Amino acid sequence: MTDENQYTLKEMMAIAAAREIRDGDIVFCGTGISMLAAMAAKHISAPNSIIFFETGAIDSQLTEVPMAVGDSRVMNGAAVNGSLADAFATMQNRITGGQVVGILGAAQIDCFGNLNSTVIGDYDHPRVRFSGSGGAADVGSFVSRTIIFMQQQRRKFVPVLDYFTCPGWIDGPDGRKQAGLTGGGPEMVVTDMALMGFDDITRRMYLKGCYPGIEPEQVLDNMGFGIDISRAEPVPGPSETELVILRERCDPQGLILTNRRRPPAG
Amino acid sequence: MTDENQYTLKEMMAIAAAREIRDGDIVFCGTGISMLAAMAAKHISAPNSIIFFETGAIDSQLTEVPMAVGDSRVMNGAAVNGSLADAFATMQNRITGGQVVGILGAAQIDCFGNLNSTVIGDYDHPRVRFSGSGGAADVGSFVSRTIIFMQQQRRKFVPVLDYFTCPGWIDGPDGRKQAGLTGGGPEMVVTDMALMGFDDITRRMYLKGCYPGIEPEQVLDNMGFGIDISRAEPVPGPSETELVILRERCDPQGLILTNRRRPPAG
Amino acid sequence: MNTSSDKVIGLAEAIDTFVVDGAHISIGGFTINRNPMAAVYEIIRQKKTGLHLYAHSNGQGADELIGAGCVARLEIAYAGSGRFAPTCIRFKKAVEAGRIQVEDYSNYHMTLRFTAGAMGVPFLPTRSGLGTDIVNKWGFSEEMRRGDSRLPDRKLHVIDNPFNGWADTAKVVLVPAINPDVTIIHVQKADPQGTTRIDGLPFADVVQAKAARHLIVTCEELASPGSLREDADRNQIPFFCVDAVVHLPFGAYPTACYRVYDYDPVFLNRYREQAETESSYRAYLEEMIYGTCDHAELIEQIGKDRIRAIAADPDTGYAVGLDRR
Amino acid sequence: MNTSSDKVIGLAEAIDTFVVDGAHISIGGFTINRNPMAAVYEIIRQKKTGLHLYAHSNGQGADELIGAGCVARLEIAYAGSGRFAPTCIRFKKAVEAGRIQVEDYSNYHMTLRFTAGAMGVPFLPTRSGLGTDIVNKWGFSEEMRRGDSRLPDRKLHVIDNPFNGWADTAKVVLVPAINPDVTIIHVQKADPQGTTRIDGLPFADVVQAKAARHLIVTCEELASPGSLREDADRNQIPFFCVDAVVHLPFGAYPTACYRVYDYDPVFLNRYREQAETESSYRAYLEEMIYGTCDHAELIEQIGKDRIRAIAADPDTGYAVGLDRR
Repeated sequence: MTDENQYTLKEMMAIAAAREIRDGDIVFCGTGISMLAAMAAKHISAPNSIIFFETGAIDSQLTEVPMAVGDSRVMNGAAVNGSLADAFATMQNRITGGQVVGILGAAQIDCFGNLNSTVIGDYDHPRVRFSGSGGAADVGSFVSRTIIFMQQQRRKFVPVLDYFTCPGWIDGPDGRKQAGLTGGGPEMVVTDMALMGFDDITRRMYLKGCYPGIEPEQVLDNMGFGIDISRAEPVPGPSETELVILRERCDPQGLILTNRRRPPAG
Repeated sequence: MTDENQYTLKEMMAIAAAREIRDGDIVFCGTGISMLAAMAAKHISAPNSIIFFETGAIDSQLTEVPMAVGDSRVMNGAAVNGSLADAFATMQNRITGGQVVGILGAAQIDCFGNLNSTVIGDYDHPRVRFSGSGGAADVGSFVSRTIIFMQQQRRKFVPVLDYFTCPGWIDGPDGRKQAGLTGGGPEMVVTDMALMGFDDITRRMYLKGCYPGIEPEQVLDNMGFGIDISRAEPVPGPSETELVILRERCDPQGLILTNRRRPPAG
Repeated sequence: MNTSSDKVIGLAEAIDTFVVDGAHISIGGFTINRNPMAAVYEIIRQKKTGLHLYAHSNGQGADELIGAGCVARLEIAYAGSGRFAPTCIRFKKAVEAGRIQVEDYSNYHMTLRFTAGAMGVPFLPTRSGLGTDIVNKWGFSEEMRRGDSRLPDRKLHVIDNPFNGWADTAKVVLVPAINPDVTIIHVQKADPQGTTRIDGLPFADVVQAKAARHLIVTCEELASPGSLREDADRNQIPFFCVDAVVHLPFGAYPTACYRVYDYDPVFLNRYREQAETESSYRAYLEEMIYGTCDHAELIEQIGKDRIRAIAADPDTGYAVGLDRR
Repeated sequence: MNTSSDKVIGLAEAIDTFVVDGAHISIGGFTINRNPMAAVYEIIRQKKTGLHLYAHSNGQGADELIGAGCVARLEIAYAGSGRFAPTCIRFKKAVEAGRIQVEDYSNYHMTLRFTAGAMGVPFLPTRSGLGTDIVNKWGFSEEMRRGDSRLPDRKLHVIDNPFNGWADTAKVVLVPAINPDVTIIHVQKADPQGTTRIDGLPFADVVQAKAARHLIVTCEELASPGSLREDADRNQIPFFCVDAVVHLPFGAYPTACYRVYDYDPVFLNRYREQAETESSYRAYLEEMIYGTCDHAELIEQIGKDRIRAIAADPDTGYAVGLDRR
């Protein structure tokens, strides 16, 4: 029997994101925890949500967790195997793109939910180089809602991004419109301590709630900028059902949930 | 036995065009006689020429003559069934487009090989309306060589087109470059009396040669503008082999060669 | 977007719901192949008017909609039905009589315009048509465009290549996106959720489908749920693009449906003849379209012999040896 | 254009002929799937240098070319191999050490750039990246661009929508076409003439192939002449785009080839570990690449057990239950 008092923060993160997925959403997934969140949502609360990858697979019926969005597993039971061009057009097209929720991650985030996944330091002579945008800039530009996974660390929640890879709310209420973007933007940040939302008016990040056992001050201590914590409400921990589904149906091999591996240097 | 002294002008036209197709050419075909010319070329002198339709079928192995470029017969034995977008991209792409020879027809032609297949009279209040460009404007804009079928009639060879549908050499040597087009242009006009070429320098139409029994003056009498006839050389009539192939292998039902039908009004 | 897993409805309801008078529509197919003819005839029976039709080379389907008086405005590249009618006859008469407004494009222009709509961009570039009247002469005036928010403010733009000659290109034509209110296509197979499979040439159906605000798919075969997923490589249109699935055997008749049936030369030749005069055309409409309550009745009226004659050969996908004179 | 009906040659000859030092190249596949790895290793064995690599998310293939010192300049959207290396390690080290010049795009930007090349237009428009540093920061300076006729004069242009808000769009980014000197893809099937069939997701292979001046296709199975024509709907690349066909079983190993084999987690994990230091990476290169004369020998060295372990399950197309930790 699974003990719901015993869960990892990674499990909490996957479940917190899964709870945000609505039935009928087209869920753009990246590699790793975002796939688990999408898989869990389909099994729990959003059976008609559609798992969708930038590589072109539509409505994958995942039975094994893919190790990359190019993994052959993303084709399992798909309705259509399209191309990269098809996948991004589905998001840029407002008729379908309006139904897409994108799940993203990054190396840095600012208070408007803009992301850096490219470099730390100067672009021409970076101190640390990351993978780069991939499809993130496209998703952030096109879709109606994004959910962002982040580690709750001061060096990751920064006042100014070293490199601006993926648009969130840009610089506030009119930021996206001024830039030429429309539609929605970041809806929630899911960290290993808490959930953040973005204010409907100012588009600034605020604390939505902390996980069981975490205090708002701990969250603030692990951020490079201040946010409103007055609206925080407790986030319930994973239910037994949520945990069983996540562990046994989504990642029985523990490929994502159990990090047996030394993290890459840098 | 086929008597090579007994042939129709339509047969002569199909064979004259077929002779211009080189082995390895990608042959863009329209409906009707252009398909016959391409089919005949494959059986006679250009076995590795590739029959290609704007509808997306590549290297069709035609066994029955299609009644339209959308006819299911164009898919017979094709290497690839692509889309309209793929077909036109093949021509606009200079790497592949440089190998395409387009076969076109029209209601009017001018001395630079520009074509009208849209209206007679004013565009807003036309006296006669035709089908419109279809893919002709695209082919004329993109490919390296075109062959044009025309009826030898004064009202069809005109000094000024009523509507300029498809670019030939535009207004002379620099016409295409000035317009923003590159590559080649019209190479030959095949009529029911003669063959015309276009001068390498001036890009004006000239008489390449008349069919057996036709004199250059007869051709001029059936044109609305004068052309150089000094370079005309006799065009040999169809050989027995050419005729047998055309009649028995390309159009045994006589769908194109035998016009049993009242022509459409107008 | 319709998220239902069962979108199967009847044709009359689908047309009544999505094709309102004055709607901007596009239909799939090419000349005499895979036109959604049952849907075209239902539009005619329901006497829809004022339609704005976007067509590349939609041949028979476009001509019948125009002939029956459903179409007010037309953006088109080619109105012909191949050897059956090098210029579609009712189209020709309607234009010459000034009964419809027309604007001309090339086939690639129209394909790119649907592609732009499907991609969610305002335009796409091409070199096609530079120097021609397709670029220089507009069918719809700037004034007319200003008064209609559903039309772009210009037919097109010719611009210098902003990348200074990159790709050996000095100038390009920008053609504006089309996003029809509704697109109707006829395909070989769809499942109740809307996943769609076209066999053979897709023509421009896929981009027409994805560009549209609403999509009606009529299909020869209604596939069982999940069955099309066994070969996802062959499916072109995701179910979330589809609003209505209509099971319609012979839905492309009298045009062809690759691997199922050929076009009917008897019908198309007779149509051409009857289209020539107002009275014979009226008789055609009364007998074949208004005189039949639906497509099944029309097919029944055609009779088993003719339907049998056009059955597709399993190897080639068309009726080998069919008398097509 | 190669009009021959038999384009089958050996890999060493294909690489030697088409991948010259300094060539602009692109490779097919995505992260850990269908990278043309045999061709990548042959490029490394032939010690090609100064390559200009265009990549969207070419993961393992890109990282190995960079690690072995073949690449001078890189235009890329994403350098990661999924969970095996969220950031490709040799890429990361090369950039941080300033050993290669990099310019960043998004995946859609790169896809559109190949698409523009395939279509024969100088650019395509998108809204992606507006307001970001992908638009504002260039990896290649204007000065560098001026000195190289094989680069466009700008990274991109942001322009106001010339159709005044049509399609609800105020601005677009124009991204310039890519026409690589050579593209290399690995596919499930090709015939000797070059007709090419990809099973499963094609990624961006088809536009990469059509954009290139020369195209090398490596294939798991060399189909008999004509056999692929029996199902032309499944073929994506016409033979006239292809310059060389190389029959290369396991040509994507250690990345996956859908329906034939999975990626090899043992290889990819070991690669990640060995890539961490200069000496262990050098040892990897000496042992696995320089130490094998061709891909067949590399596969032999991997051994039957590991090859058997990654064999694709016929129903799913991957190795069900494979230990991927």
